[in-house]
Formats: sequence, structure tokens, C-alpha cells
Amino acid sequence: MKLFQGKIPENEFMQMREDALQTWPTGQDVDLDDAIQYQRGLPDSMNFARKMYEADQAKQVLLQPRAGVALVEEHIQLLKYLEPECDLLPTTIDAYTRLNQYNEAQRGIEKSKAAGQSLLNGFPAVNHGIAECRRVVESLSKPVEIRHGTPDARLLAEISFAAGFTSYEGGGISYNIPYAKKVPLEHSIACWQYIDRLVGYFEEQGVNINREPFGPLSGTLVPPFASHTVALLEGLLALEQGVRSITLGYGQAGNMIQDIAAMMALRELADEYFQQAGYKDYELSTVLHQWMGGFPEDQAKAFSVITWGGTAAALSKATKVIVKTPHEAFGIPTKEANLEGLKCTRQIVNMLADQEVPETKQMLWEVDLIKRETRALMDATITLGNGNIAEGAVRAFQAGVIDIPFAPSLANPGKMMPVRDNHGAIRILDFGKVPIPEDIRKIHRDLIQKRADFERREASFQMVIDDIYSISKGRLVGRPR
Amino acid sequence: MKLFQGKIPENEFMQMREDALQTWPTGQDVDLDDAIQYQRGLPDSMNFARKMYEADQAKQVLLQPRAGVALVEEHIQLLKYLEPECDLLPTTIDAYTRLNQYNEAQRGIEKSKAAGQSLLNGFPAVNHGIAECRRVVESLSKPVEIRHGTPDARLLAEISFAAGFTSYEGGGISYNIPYAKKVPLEHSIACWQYIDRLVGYFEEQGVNINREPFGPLSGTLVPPFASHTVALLEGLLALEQGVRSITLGYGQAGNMIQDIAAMMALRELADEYFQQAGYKDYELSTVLHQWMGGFPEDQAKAFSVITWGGTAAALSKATKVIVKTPHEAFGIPTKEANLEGLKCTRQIVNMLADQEVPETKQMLWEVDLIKRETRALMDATITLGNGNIAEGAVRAFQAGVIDIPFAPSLANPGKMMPVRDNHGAIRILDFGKVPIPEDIRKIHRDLIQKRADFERREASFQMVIDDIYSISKGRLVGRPR
Amino acid sequence: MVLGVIGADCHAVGNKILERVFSDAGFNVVNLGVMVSQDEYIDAAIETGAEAIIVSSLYGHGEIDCQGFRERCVERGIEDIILYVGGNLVVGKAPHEEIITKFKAMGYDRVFTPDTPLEECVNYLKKDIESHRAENGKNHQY
Amino acid sequence: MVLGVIGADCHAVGNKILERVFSDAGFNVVNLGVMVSQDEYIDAAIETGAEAIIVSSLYGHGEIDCQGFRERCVERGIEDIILYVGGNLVVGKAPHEEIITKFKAMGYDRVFTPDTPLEECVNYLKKDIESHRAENGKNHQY
Ligand code: B12
Ligand code: B12
Repeated sequence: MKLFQGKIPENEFMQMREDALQTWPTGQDVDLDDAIQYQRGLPDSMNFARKMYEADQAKQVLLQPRAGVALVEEHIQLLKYLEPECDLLPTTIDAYTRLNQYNEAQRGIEKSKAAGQSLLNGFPAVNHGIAECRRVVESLSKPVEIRHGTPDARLLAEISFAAGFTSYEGGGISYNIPYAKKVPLEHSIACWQYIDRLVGYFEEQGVNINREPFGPLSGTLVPPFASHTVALLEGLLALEQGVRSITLGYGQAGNMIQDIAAMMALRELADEYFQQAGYKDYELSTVLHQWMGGFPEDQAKAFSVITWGGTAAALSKATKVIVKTPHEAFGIPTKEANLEGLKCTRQIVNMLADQEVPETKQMLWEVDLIKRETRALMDATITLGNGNIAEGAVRAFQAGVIDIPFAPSLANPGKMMPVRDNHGAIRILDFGKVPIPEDIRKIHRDLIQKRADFERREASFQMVIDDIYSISKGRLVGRPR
Repeated sequence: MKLFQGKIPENEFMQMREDALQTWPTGQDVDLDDAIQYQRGLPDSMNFARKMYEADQAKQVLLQPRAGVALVEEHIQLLKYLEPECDLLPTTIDAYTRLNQYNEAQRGIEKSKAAGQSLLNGFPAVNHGIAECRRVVESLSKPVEIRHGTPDARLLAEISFAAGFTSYEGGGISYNIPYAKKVPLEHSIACWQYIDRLVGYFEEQGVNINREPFGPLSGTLVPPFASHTVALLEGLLALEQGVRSITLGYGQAGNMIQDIAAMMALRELADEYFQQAGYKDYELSTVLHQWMGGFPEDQAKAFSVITWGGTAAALSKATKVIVKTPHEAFGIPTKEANLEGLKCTRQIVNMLADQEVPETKQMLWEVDLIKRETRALMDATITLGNGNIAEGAVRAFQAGVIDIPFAPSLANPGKMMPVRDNHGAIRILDFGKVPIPEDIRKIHRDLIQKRADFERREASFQMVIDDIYSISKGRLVGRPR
Repeated sequence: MVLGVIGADCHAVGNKILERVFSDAGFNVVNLGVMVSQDEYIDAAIETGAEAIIVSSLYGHGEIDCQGFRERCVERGIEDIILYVGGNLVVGKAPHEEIITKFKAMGYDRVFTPDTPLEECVNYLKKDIESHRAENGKNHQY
Repeated sequence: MVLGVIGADCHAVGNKILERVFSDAGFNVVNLGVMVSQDEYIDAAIETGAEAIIVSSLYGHGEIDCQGFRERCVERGIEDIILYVGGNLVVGKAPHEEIITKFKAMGYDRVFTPDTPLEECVNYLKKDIESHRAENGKNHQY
């Protein structure tokens, strides 16, 4: 796959589809006309894009869990069990499918059948194929999204949309950098141009499909400007291929002011860059992920972290919140634990539904800071791309302009090092080659120095390690022990 | 008992003690010199007043559970189990002891022994007597407070202080109005003048004992000005008798801004009234009670409410927070559930320890409103007392100047009716005879009207009922169903 | 009907709501409020000729306070009166069935945990009073 | 020692910390990062003459990915190598003992859940390497 400039022409696209559908036998069953027919037959209440739009208009916060198991029947039971307590349903895909290892996934299915319990960490939708996936969708009455982490998710997308799923998480950057090691960025971005084009095709036929770039990336001390840059680039790439319903995401960092400011900045920056690029006809919504880093093992403490995530979502008026569970630190949650996460979140989101956080100087300062930082990265990327966003993104990673903390991909520079300031907001200890202007660097340096002074130690990698563990050990700022 | 004006003279006080100690055989064992000796022998780390002072200076939030069971051995086990996860320990007294029904308490002890489990809802300290109570204190290494709800708690106080407990919750108003039906206010206030005088005596001997008026009252939609007025009056009454370490309390209402503002106002009003009355040498601290009204039955939801209480405590920098448990809606918690409440609270309090809420116009407006309201009640009460706070308090209740929502006491006017506004802050639907000035009444009326308009219904008692149930049913504002 | 919270229990909020709900449902409610002794209920029932006594207990001592209530009614000559009890009846968290069995054994006609919708109780009471009246009609030939 | 996250697992954070902790403890760490196959570990171990292979698995497929590792080591001629495994080894929440038994049966010398303090693991490894050296000294008479 190679990068495209602008919307992929239909005939070229249709040729590419032939190849993609070959990669596993179930791909043969995809028929685009049938898929569109099927999608048109679904009620509006099961359309993810519609639901997100309405919630955004009503300033509601919708709840969505993560959930996926190996076998269809079990998966249906799981989703039906969660359905009453959530607004949007997920189908989380297993890690083999994410890497297109459909043979391993098949082994996982067999072993799970034999063991009488799921041995996969998600639902292998490609292996199950369209008919089985439609069974899932038809068992439910709320919109269902495919959530995964797949660099090359073309076949999965084809099968998902044909099966009636109406939202698709991911992006060429956000589903590569944190999820893969050796996949070239050109390849994953091109694959996702294909997927966005597929969504664009459905949109052309009047079928709305929601797209959601994956906001939290590595989930570990990611500063807002880094994830916002990726979200904006993937948003632009999606709109370019004809996507209309776009949900930009952010993973809670833990400091209330920074989190609310980040959500405000994200929305404003999106409108700024999308409109600047000439897009008008898009439906923007946002998603906040409850704390995505290491969780405390104690369940009572986990509930506290979950509630704090719900608080951030409610106070920042996110369109939806992705909910964690009290089993997070251990393993794939039981359905009961999953439901508990939803109930806990529902309670706080509802208790805060009628409350408002007044804008303060500090908040607006933080919004402005995040915007200036993000613009620095965005503008450098756009310049590098010379009019081609996809090219720009690839070159930005090569040049170290974008750098995601703790990401495994070899395409990631891995030089930038984040650390919390004395109030727990994420700042940058080492910028690597990220082109943040000097006046802003000084702000970061000073804020980190305040913490160093307070803790009477140097800001160093040890401080970063302490921050990685901090929430799981019961704090926000990783103070020396 | 009749009301005193000013500090009770020592000789008169000593005579009164004779009577009080007669009311149950274990009273005979109280020897004041021995008690002071014993208290002096306890390490500073077990002194409640010291711990509160230090936390206040360091702006720390301390955690305290509620806990008490019928039998000594069991009670020790319970407190030892909770000790590692809290900073301050409680000993919650059973309801018979609270009403001086020591015979019933004795029956409860016997029945509990027979049943092999506690059939009392607290620890009957009077019946157990000094030696047994000392066994409790000596088994622990953190300060322990007696928490109860006793209109006439003289004997309990004598035994508690002799046994080494170093803090005592309650007051002549706050332990009558919400806890009793027919006890005259004159009587309970006089009893608590005695108790405060006893604490004053210990203070004269250099032994610090912390006093904590019970802030939340009926725990149900109590507006800050009502509980603040009671807190200030009981604070003044306590200081009058020689108390030095005083902790004023407030029960979380649920609206973030109102709660933080209430805690700010409480501290400022206390300094204002205490200093105006000529007191300088007191140690003021504050306590926030996590939501004291009806809890959701679902435990995941209860954790959410608990976390929100921890949030309010942390953001308002309360000196301590009284922690609820996930069993709240059902019954006295198991020790495991109690520990879970603490762990959940610890996590949020720690995660917020380094965060600050900037003061906003809205917050300061709310602080000012609460202050003006409270001053209206305080000034009317002081005027009614004509220089005698105790008299003033009694007359204020008679005149309807002070009125506590949903309190069972016949001494309570019961005319004032609270309701939430459209953001969930507690406002007043019907002021009864409470002397809030007309300009402030208009503010309440307008705010309530906004909610009525939003809900397209009249503000009425049905709205109040909906608010009573709201948090237990999963919201803050009781919207029509 | 007579309503109240038994024993040394001061929980007043639920009581105020119960008063309201039963009144709205057309019952003639004599509300004794909180901290009501067994004899106070019975006195009020006899004075007003009530057909039912509705006991609440929230604070955990329900098991102790509620014992012997039926026997006391028998002694005082209102053995037939409908006796309901509800609230947080025991100390701690126990299975609903266990609580219901325990209090039915004490002679309460119906036992309610806090999560029962109040309309349900209202309907039961209407039904029970009707069938009671019918029965009494038969037995005592008024 | 050779370090890495096995299979299709992308969890990179713990791996970076393990590298740091073992290096600080004086080990010579060859870190293969995430997504490492059994043969990649073994290749690296043979190339560098490593005395131990430290396997992480976080993502839940540990049970599938880790099977047959010891057998593969035997095949490739490093049957004696110390094999540790740790992380969120199975799908879901299972009792620690169960997990440990399962992975010990697969031939891992020690099995760690995420809550083990890393110092403990470092100490075990030092001990195991020593006794290994001693044994090897005895058996093979180097
Ligand atoms: C951050 C995170 C992610 C990030 C990872 C970013 C990155 N590239 O690193 C993202 C969002 C990308 C992600 C993706 C996925 N994740 Co994830 N993730 C987490 C999370 C929240 C934190 C992990 C972390 O960084 N912890 C901090 C580090 C310091 O701790 P650690 O990783 O546990 O490592 C320590 C210990 O385990 C131990 N240790 C590890 N190995 C060894 C070896 C030895 C010998 C010893 C002694 C110790 C040891 O020491 C390490 C350092 O202290 C955990 C849950 C949690 N722990 O709270 C889930 C979790 C690990 N993920 C999980 C899953 C399932 C996935 C996905 C498959 C998605 C899904 N279905 O939900 C994908 C994986 C796709 C893939 N190909 O791997 C599951 C695993 C389930 C299971 N085992 O049953 C977890 C437990 C969450 C859950 N409860 O469902 N995840
Ligand atoms: C507010 C409150 C208080 C306030 C009460 C203020 C007042 N005077 O009313 C204060 C702070 C003073 C207080 C004090 C105490 N409380 Co209290 N309190 C509560 C709390 C949080 C809410 C109660 C409430 O108002 N709920 C709202 C109303 C609308 O609901 P309700 O009371 O449950 O009533 C409804 C139902 O129960 C039902 N119902 C009740 N009776 C009947 C009868 C029938 C026939 C039917 C059909 C239905 C029915 O209908 C009612 C209306 O919907 C509850 C826990 C909870 N529920 O969350 C604890 C609770 C009731 N209290 C409890 C205790 C133990 C006490 C104390 C002894 C202190 C202590 N040791 O902790 C003292 C009591 C002293 C005394 N003498 O009574 C325990 C009872 C424990 C148990 N049963 O095992 C509870 C459950 C808390 C707990 N988990 O520990 N309390």
C-alpha cells in the first residue's frame, strides 16, 4: 500500500478492494450493494453516527464499555448483559486479528470452544464472518462500534460495515504507533485511507458510519498536544476520504484543569483545522477515555479512578466516555465487573449532569497553551507534507516532530519524555526533536522545576517511572517514596 | 439541667458531676485525677487534637470511618482491621446508649454474646466501663473519637475521657434535633455545656481533647446556612466552657461549587464569630461528611457517591473526611465494606492532593451568599439570647429562626422546606419563619423557578420528595420521572 | 391506619414520605412519627379504630424492638389487626428472604425491604384490608 | 539475560521499566522489546550466551504464546537456560496459585504476577544464576 493524495478515485478504490477481500476466506462474502442495503435497513436508533450527533446537540455524555470474547454466542450474551447500563455498545477485537494473524485467531476460537471459556482477548470478527457478525448486531438494539488496534484493518472494516456495525475506531497513526512494532507508518496510513474511503463510499450512498481516531495512544503520560496532533491529522485524513461523522478522543491525564482544558482545546482546534482545510459538512463529537494507564489492583481504589474518569468526562462535556472496570489491573473483566464500571460511571455522570465548571483564568491559560503547542506540531507537519497530510504525518515521525511517549513502534522517535508537574499536569522533561517554541519550553521547565524543588530531587527518569506507577499506587504525582 | 451563662464555675461543676456519675454503675469508676494521669500518659500520636492541628497546618485531608459493634473483643478487631487504611479512628455508640437506655444496651450485649454476632448498631461504651474501654484505646495506635448522637451524653463523656478517647462528637443542638423527639433543647444544651466544661477542665490540666459539633444534622437537603448556624453556635458554646480544639462540620450537599463554597464560608464565619466573641486561643479545623442522605443500593454506584464525597473533601481542603461504605443503603457495614470505603476515598483524596480549584466569581458569590444567610440567622439568634448564646439558641428554635429540614425533634419548627435548584445546589422553597432577608429570598425563588421552568412543573413537595430520593436513584437533581 | 418508626429510632425522612404516600392513596393516616413504643402504636390503633399498623425500623435494632408486637396486640385485644413492617430491619446486610422469614415468624403480615416500590405496599394494604373486612364480615356477622 | 514481551503483545511500558531495573541491578540486559517470538528470544540467547530469558506477557494470550517455549529451548540446545515469565498471564482474573502452577508446568522456573515487587525478581534471578553456575560447574566440570 502507498499513500494517497486526496480522495481515492472510485475505480482505483474498487480494484484495491479486490485484493483486500482475498486475505481471508470470509472476505469473499462481502458484497457492497448488499452491505448498503443491510445498513439502510437498520433503524436510526442503531446508527452510531446519529446517536453521537444527537448526544452532542443535547450535550449529553454517553457511556460505552469495552467488551469482546472469542465465541459468537458468548459475545452476544455479554453485550446483552451490558446493554441496559450503557448507551453505545462495543465489539472489542482480539489481538491476533489486530495483527491479521487469522490462523492464530482460528486456533484461539477452537481452543476456546474446547476450554469452554474465552482464551482470546477479544472477538475475532473476521474469522466469524458477515453472517455471524450480523447475528451479533441483530441481537442488540443499540449502536455497536468495532474497537481494536489494527494497523491494517481493511478486511475487518469491510466485514464490519457489511455486518451492520456503524462505528469504527482507529487510524493510520493511532492504531500503529502504540499497537505495532515493525509496521511502516506509510503502510498503516494507506490502509486507513482505504478504510476512510470505504466509509466515504457508504456516506455517498446515504449510510452514516461514525469514525473515531484512537485518542489515548500509549495511555501513559501522553501530553494533550501529542495526542491532539494525531487526532487532528487522522481527522483531516478521514474527512479527505469522505467521512462525515468524526469523534476525536483524549485519554484522561488525571489533573482536572488540564483534562477539561484539553477537551475544550480539542474541539476548538478541530473546528479550526477542519474549516481551514475547507470542510464544513462534518459532525464533530468528542470522547474521553477514563484513565488508560496502569490501574490500582484494589477494586475499591479502581472504582475511585473510574469515578474520577467519569468526573472528567462529565465536567468537560465529552460526547461519550469509554469506561474502565474494577478488574482493569488483572485481566479481561468478567461481565459483572464490566457492568459495575458502567454503573459507577453512570452515577457520577448523572450526578454531574446538571453542574457546570465555570471557566477560570487558569483553565483558559491551559487551553491556550495546549492550542499553541498543538499548532506548533500541526503546522510543522503540514509544512513537511507540502500539501499532503499523509506524507506530512510520515515525515513528522521521521523528523521527530511527533513523538509518542512509551510507544513500541520503531517508527516512533521515542525521544520525548513526559513527567508530571507539581499539580499532576503532564509536562515535558525532554522534548526530543518536537518543535515546541522556546517560550513554551521554558514554561514546562519552570513547572517541572517547581516539582523538583518541592520533592528535593532532580527531575530525572526516576521521576518519570514514579509517575508511571503513581495512579496504580494510589496518587497522581509520583512522589519519592 | 438548666442553661448556664458563661463558663460553669468549678465547684458547681464538680457537684453536678456527682449526679451524672450516679446514672449507671460504671460511672462510679470515674476518677478525674486518674483520668488526667491516664490521658497524660498517652503518646501525642494518639491525641486527636494534636493530629487535627497538624493536619490543618499541613493542609492534609485525614480519613475517618464510622465503626462500632456490641462486644469489646469484636470492636477491637474491627478497629485494628480499619486502622492501616485510616488516619483517625472512631468508636460509634449504639442507639440505646444514645438515649441513656443502659438496660436495653445491656440486653443487647447479652443477646449479641448469645447470637455470636453484634445485634447492636454501635459500641455501648457506658455499659462496658472504663477498664474495658481502655483496652480498646490501648489496642490501637491512632487517635480515637467517640461518635454518637446522644442528647444527654454526660456519663458517656466522663467514661470516654477517663478511658483515653481524645475526641468527642456532638453538641446540644446537633445531637438533639436530628436524633431525639421529646428531649427539650434546654436540657440537651445544658448537658453539652457540662460536657464542654469537662473538656475545658481537661484543657486546664494540659490535656487536649478535640470537640466536633455534628455538622450534617438530618443529612437530608440541609442548606449550608442552617448547619453552619448550628455549628457556629455550638462552637461558641464549646469555647465558652474552655474547649480549645474545635472541628466544625458540614455534610456534602452534592453540588461541587456549593460544597466548596460552604467549606470556605464555614471556616471564615467561624473565625469571624469566634474572634468577635473574644476567643483567640482556639484551634479550628473542619470536617466534611460524604453524602449523608439516602445511598444507592448498588455498590458500584455507592462507590461513585463515596468518591464524589472524597472529591468534595479534597477540593475544599477539609481537615478530615468522614467516610461512607458501599453497604450504606443496607445496614451496618461489614469490616470489609468499611475498609473498601476507606480505600476508595484514600485513592481520590490522594489523586487530588496536589490539585487546586481556582477561585471563581461563581464560587465567591456562593461563599458570600452563604455568609449573608448564616449571619442573618446568627445575628437574630444572638439578639434573642441577649448576650446568652445558649438561651438564644433555644429561643431561635422556638421562634422558627433556626429550622432543620426533616428533623424529628418536637423542638424543631419543621416549616422550612429545601429543594435543589437546576444545578443541584440546595435552596429554600419555603422559608417558614427563618429570617432570611427579602433580597436573598428572591435569589432562591428565582433559582428554583429556573428549575421549575426547565422541568415544566411547579416547585412543590413532590419536587422535594424527588430530591430526597435523587442520589439513591442515581442523580443529583430529582427530575420528574 | 397507624404509622410510626419503632423503638429508639430517629430516622424521620422515610416516615414523612410514607405518611404522604398513604394519605395520597386515600388512607386515613395517624402518623406517630419516630421513636414509637409498641404500646403507643396500640393505644393509637384502639383510639382511632385503625385497621392496620405500619411499623418502620431503620436503625438496626428492629429485631429487638419488633419482637412480641403481635403478642402485645393479642393481649390488648386487637389480635386481628393487620401488621406491616418495613425498613432496614436488621443489623448489617442480610439476604431478603432471611429477613422476611424472621419477621413473618414474629407475626407480621407483610415484611418490606427498603427497595420495595411503595405503590406495591399500598396495593397490598388495600387488598389485605378488603379481605380482612370480608372475613370479619363472615366471622363476626356485623 | 534476554528480555522481551512475547507474541503479538504490544504493551511496552512495563518492558521499558524492567530493562531499567535489571540494568540498574547489574545485569547485562538484551532487550528485544515487544512482539517477540520464541525463536527470536532463543536466537538472542544463543548469540549472546545469555544465562536467562525473561518473558513478559500482558495482553491475555500468554497461555497460548508461552506454550512449548521450554521444549523449543531443548530443541535448540539451551535446555538449561533459566526461564522466567511474568505479567497479566491469562485472560481474565484468576487465582495467583492457579496461574503459577499452570506456567510452572510449562517449564518456566519462576512465574510472577504484576503485583510482585521487582526487587524480589531481581534477587531470585541473582540466586538462580549463582546456583545454576555452581551446578553447571559440578555437572559439566568446566
Ligand atoms: C496501557 C495499556 C494498554 C496500552 C499499551 C500501550 C503500550 N504500547 O504500551 C494500549 C491502550 C495500547 C493497550 C492495548 C491493549 N491492551 Co492493554 N493495558 C494497558 C494497561 C492499562 C496498563 C499497562 C501498563 O502499561 N502498566 C504499567 C506497567 C509499568 O505495568 P505492567 O505492564 O503490568 O508491567 C509490570 C508487571 O506486569 C511486571 N511484569 C511484566 N512482565 C514481567 C516479567 C517478570 C519476570 C516479572 C518479574 C515482572 C513482570 O513488571 C512490570 C513493570 O512493573 C493494562 C491494565 C493495567 N495494568 O492497569 C491493560 C491490559 C494489560 N491490556 C489488556 C488488553 C486485553 C489489551 C488489548 C488486547 C485490548 C483489549 N482487548 O482490551 C490491547 C493489546 C493489543 C496487543 N497487540 O497487545 C488487558 C490484558 C488482559 C488479560 N491479561 O486478561 C489489560 C490487563 C487490561 C484489562 N484488564 O483488560 N493496553
Ligand atoms: C439520613 C440517615 C441518618 C440521619 C437521620 C436523620 C433523621 N432524623 O431522619 C442521621 C444522621 C441522624 C442518622 C442517624 C443514625 N443512623 Co442513619 N441513616 C441515614 C441514611 C443515610 C438515610 C436514611 C434516609 O433518610 N433515607 C431516605 C428515606 C426516604 O428512605 P428510608 O429511610 O429507607 O425509608 C424508606 C424505606 O425504608 C421504606 N420503608 C421504611 N419503613 C417502611 C415500612 C413499610 C411497611 C414499607 C412498605 C416501607 C418502609 O420506605 C421509606 C420511604 O421510601 C441511612 C442509609 C441509607 N438508606 O442510605 C442510614 C441508616 C438507616 N442509619 C443507620 C444507623 C445505624 C444510624 C445510627 C444508629 C448511627 C450509626 N450507628 O451509624 C443513628 C440512629 C440513632 C437513632 N436513635 O436512631 C443504619 C441502619 C443500620 C442497620 N439497619 O443495620 C443505616 C442503614 C446506615 C448504615 N448502613 O449503617 N441516620
